[in-house]
Amino acid sequence: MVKVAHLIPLFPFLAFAVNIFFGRRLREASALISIIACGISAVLSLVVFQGLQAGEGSYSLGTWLFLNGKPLNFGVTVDALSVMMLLVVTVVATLIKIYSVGYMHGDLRYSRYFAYISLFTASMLGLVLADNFVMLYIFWEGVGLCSYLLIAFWFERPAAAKAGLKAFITTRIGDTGLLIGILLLLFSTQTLYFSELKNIAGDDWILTLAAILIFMGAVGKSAQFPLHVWLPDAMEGPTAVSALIHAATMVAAGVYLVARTYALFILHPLCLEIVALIGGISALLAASIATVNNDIKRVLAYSTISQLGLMMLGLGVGGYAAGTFHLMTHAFFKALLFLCAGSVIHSVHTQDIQKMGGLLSKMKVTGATFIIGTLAIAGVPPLSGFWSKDEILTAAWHNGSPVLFWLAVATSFLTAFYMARLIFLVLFGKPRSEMHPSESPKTMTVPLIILAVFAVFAGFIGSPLMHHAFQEFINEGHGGEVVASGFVIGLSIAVSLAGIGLAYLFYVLNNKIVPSGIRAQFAWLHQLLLNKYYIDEIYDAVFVRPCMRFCDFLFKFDAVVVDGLVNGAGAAVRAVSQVLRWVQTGLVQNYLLVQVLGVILFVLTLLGKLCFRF
Amino acid sequence: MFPLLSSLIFFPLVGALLILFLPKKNESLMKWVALAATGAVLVLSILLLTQFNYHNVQMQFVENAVWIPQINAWYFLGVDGLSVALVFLTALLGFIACVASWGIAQRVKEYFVLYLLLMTGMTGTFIALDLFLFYIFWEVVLIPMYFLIGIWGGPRREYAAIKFFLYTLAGSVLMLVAILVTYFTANPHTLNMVELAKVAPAFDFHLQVVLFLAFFVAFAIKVPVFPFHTWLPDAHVEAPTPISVLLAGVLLKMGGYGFFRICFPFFKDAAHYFALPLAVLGVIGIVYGACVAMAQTDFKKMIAYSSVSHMGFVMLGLASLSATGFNGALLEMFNHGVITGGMFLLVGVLYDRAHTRELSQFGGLSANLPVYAFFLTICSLASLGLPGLSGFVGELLSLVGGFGAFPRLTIVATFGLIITAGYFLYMLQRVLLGPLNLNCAKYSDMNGREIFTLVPLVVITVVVGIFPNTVLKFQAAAIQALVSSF
Amino acid sequence: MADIIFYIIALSTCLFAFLTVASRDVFHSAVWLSLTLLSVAAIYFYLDAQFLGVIQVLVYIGGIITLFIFAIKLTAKIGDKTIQQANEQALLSGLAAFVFFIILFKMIALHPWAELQPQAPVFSLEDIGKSMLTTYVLPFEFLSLLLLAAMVGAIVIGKVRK
Amino acid sequence: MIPLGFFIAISAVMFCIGIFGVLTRRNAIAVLMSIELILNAANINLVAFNKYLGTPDGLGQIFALFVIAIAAAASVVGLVLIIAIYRHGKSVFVDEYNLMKW
Repeated sequence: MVKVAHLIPLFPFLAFAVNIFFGRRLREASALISIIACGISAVLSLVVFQGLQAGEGSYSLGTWLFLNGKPLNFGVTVDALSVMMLLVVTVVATLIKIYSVGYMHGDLRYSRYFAYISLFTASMLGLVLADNFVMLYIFWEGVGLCSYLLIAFWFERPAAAKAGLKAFITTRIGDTGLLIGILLLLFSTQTLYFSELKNIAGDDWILTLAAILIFMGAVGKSAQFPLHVWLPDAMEGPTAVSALIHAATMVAAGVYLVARTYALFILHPLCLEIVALIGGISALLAASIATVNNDIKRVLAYSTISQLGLMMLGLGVGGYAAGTFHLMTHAFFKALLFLCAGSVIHSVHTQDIQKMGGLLSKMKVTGATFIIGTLAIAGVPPLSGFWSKDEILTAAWHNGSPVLFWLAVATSFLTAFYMARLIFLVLFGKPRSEMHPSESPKTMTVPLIILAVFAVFAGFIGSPLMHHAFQEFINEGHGGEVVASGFVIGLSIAVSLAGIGLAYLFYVLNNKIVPSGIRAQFAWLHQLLLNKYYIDEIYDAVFVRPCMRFCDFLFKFDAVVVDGLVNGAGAAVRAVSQVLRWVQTGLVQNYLLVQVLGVILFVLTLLGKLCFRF
Repeated sequence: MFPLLSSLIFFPLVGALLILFLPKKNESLMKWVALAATGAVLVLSILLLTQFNYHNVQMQFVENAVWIPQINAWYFLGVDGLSVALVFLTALLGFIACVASWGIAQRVKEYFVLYLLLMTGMTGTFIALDLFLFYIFWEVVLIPMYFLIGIWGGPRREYAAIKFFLYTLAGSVLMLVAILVTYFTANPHTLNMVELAKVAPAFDFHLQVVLFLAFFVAFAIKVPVFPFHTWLPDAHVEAPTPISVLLAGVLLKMGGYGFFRICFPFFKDAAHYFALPLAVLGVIGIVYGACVAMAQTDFKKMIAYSSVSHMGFVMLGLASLSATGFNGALLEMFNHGVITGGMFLLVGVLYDRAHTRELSQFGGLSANLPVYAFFLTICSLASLGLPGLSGFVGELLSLVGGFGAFPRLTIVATFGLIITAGYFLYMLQRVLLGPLNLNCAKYSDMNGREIFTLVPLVVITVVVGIFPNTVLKFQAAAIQALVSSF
Repeated sequence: MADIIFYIIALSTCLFAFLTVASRDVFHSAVWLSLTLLSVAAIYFYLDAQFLGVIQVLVYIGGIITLFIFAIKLTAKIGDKTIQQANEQALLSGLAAFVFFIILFKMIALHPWAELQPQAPVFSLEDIGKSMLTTYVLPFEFLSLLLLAAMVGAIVIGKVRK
Repeated sequence: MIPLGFFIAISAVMFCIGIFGVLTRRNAIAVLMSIELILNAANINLVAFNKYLGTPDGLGQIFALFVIAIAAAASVVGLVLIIAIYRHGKSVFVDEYNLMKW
């Protein structure tokens, strides 16, 4: 019963339409509509999951338009990767929508929020189901649009408006790369269908370039190193949005794209190296920044960039199953962490962790789930984070270069460190500013608990306990089984515990042990990290401002030169006519004289031969 | 049978004459007569669409009558895949702009007479298949447009009107010369475009190059292509809203249509010869238009430059000489007409309330003008080529066609996409988002009439965006025939 | 002998014509003009056009020249004799007139006028009168109309408006 | 006998002097006088050709008569105009009136 797959994106889209047009009248009911729509999609995804188990595959709906003479049609791909994504997206989206009921309570544009969230879910599901590049591109930009609308949801705040613009432009740069990649691919292999990617032969440089450009699109969307600047600013939007879009689903679309077109990347080893390298750099860079950041949501944003970097690294080193597995587990515990942060912000109304402290006693459920999430992401066994991160480390250990492996290990260490730091500053110790936190309402804590359960048990399906069920499911005959190595497992556990210990040392014992000298000596590093390596300022100085100046120059050029030519032509005509005006003296005798001269000339030309014999 | 095309052209003329006889005082009657005339034209054009058989490549609804036997000029009307969409666009925008010009208070009688004369000229240009008739309708459009900008325009209206008039006239003078040369070189001296399309490709190459250039200048000024575009921002900024809707929505397409109907089919070798320069101009237009639009502070001027950028895509599609490119170019023209028409209406809505077009004067309008925010967001997103809306499909096809012929140039064109997204969102941010600008606090949201003018445009944008075949199926056969002969 | 008379008359005509144009004072040039007209009348007599000569003296010298003198007296301001009479394009127009004369003279010189002999007058004054009222009655009547119009026009233009 | 050429020569001389006068003289009345000269030059030709070609009913002379009459009418109107201009512009010099231009 796979034929029902194309209905999955349809229900959230209908919810969007209903909410947009009848939103104001529905008020609270709009939330209900979008939750129900998302629930139906989740159920349908399960149905499709069964269908996939029974062996049914992709199918096509109809022709959209003719491109270069060949029909381009609405296709629906149903394979392990897309079904996995379907399940993850629908489950997480439903939970976050339930959570949003509480979080967005009292907002005056309540129905519009749920409309945008449903539109986002619809485009994300559409993206996952697309079976050719153009369809993917369409939903890809649709998802970008929803992220723009939701980041700038509280548009009264100028920061939110700027962040929305920044997000859309940066992702648009990546999308242009993707578009060029698609064009290159179209003209070199005459086909845009993912299913036909497998049987592309040869690895001439055009295909490598196309793969790298497509990866550029993924870099833009998953906020990897060069184009990561928009994600931290995207935290201006509501936290539920950050949880859904900027943690679990949209940013994962980049990883999904690389996984979906993996056949293209395998063709040439250079592509995989670039993917792994960019992943590694983003991971380490983001993790380092997260260790000093004081805004709870920005820490989690950088953590997302870092984890995505790990996934890219996993894919880059050939760990197709490892990358996708981490993608799945990360969606759950990162959504959990964001929702906990949201619940904390909801009750204390500030995002600065310097002002927080000792919240565990007041917010029991949020605190507990927060700790579970942190342990999961830090990679403490037996939670899900451990299993998926371990898969990546083993893949990096076996067929990645040592640099990549140690990069991944360093990132894991830093991850453990900054997450533990977050926990100690927010939940433990004494409250550093007077606030009266209270536990969030039921609609917010129930999704937290469910997500916590997922965060704990999601890892097992990929663990040796269930003999790597997830890998078999996802691989469907891709690569072979990666043999786990004891050394790697031991190392990753040690690293996680060391990270947590160090954080404990720093933030709970209030660094009585660490002499202040060292801290002073590392002050410049602290400052550098706090300002995010000044990347934002560099981009502004190198790209944004020169571009604006260039545009102003072009406008002046247009007004002076091109318009000048036109007005110049007008002025030239007027100048010539000034000269001719001089001839009109107004004296009758001048005109008579000219007439006589005219007659003479006329007679001369007429009778010239006769007269001029002498 | 019922002369559909002639009535399409002459209904507005009849309306204009009717208005002339109405007493000067009751202006509302004039408005209703004008609305009836443009409404009738719209109904007829929809009828035309339904009865149009898009598999047949030949001219349909042909009307042919002797007109000036001495110079073998016939009153020859016909519609085929290339022009049917544009005729519908003209009728639609004509009707909508007529509704939008309900607010005109100054000299209403002259306004509507000139407006209907303009309608006649525009529809005629797309339907005429005799070079002489085409040229007449081409000129008929100029005069009313000159007066409409010159009298009802903004502060610098005379300058803008004169500049527009002289610029276009200069082009059309060249075209007249080219028409005459074509007329005399074709051995059974004929002005009939269909015959010429068969005879003209056989002209000597150098003659073709010269004629192509002459026609190119006339149409390039109208499109406008990069160096000839400076009249557009002035004309748009000074023209009243309904007129700039027509100016952007229809007049720019006359240039593009000219390329499709005259330049490319007649002078095929010259077209091949000029393909690269055309593509270069198109790409410059895209990037240049986008950059200059980014630097604008005047709302209307920004949209005028964005039109230059969008028409750059049309030129790129044309220059690719491929079926996809041509389809993209024609579809982009239709989409651009609908979207930019909507954008200008929205600027008009804001101008009626704020009496200024400076973007810095607005801010945070989304708070108390939600309906306006909805429409402006959709039109802007369609303009910046968001997939799912019609702007994207036209640009995608043009880019694919362009990429096939000039890969490197098209890559430069895609950078234009980034800048386009930049300035449109920057505009949205300055107008809709951010804290509410105090002197905009008392603006009322869009009234029924304004919404009525925008709803059809937005519906078309979304429908064509999701099902592009609704428009593509009309033009596919005709373009295939045109391209196969290249 | 008759030739000498002709030469004298021709010379006087040209001299007086030149003086008419070249004299500084308008009144003097009016006088020279009347003398020129007189010599032209003499030429008419020489060409056996006696009636015309008389008319020339009566109408032209008697009528038109007196009108000119009236006009001169009406418009002459005291002491304006010293004002320079020729305007700044005198040189160029002189040259133009001279070139024109040269062309005419060359054309005249080309043609062999010699064989053309003056015929005896075959018509008399009555014939002119008869033909004036028979064959050319139409121009004659129009002429009267024209003179009337000229008079009325002159009166209307000349009237001093309050 | 005097060949016809001499008469035409005289009329040519008068004609050119007349032209010179019209173009050069600043006083309007002098211009009118020069015009009279030109008309008389034409008359001489008329009468001379009439005499040498022996036109039947003295057409040349009749024509000359008409020319004289019309010349009279012309100079009357001319003079009145000059007086009217003089009364208005206080000057009879032609080169002080330069209204006849764009």
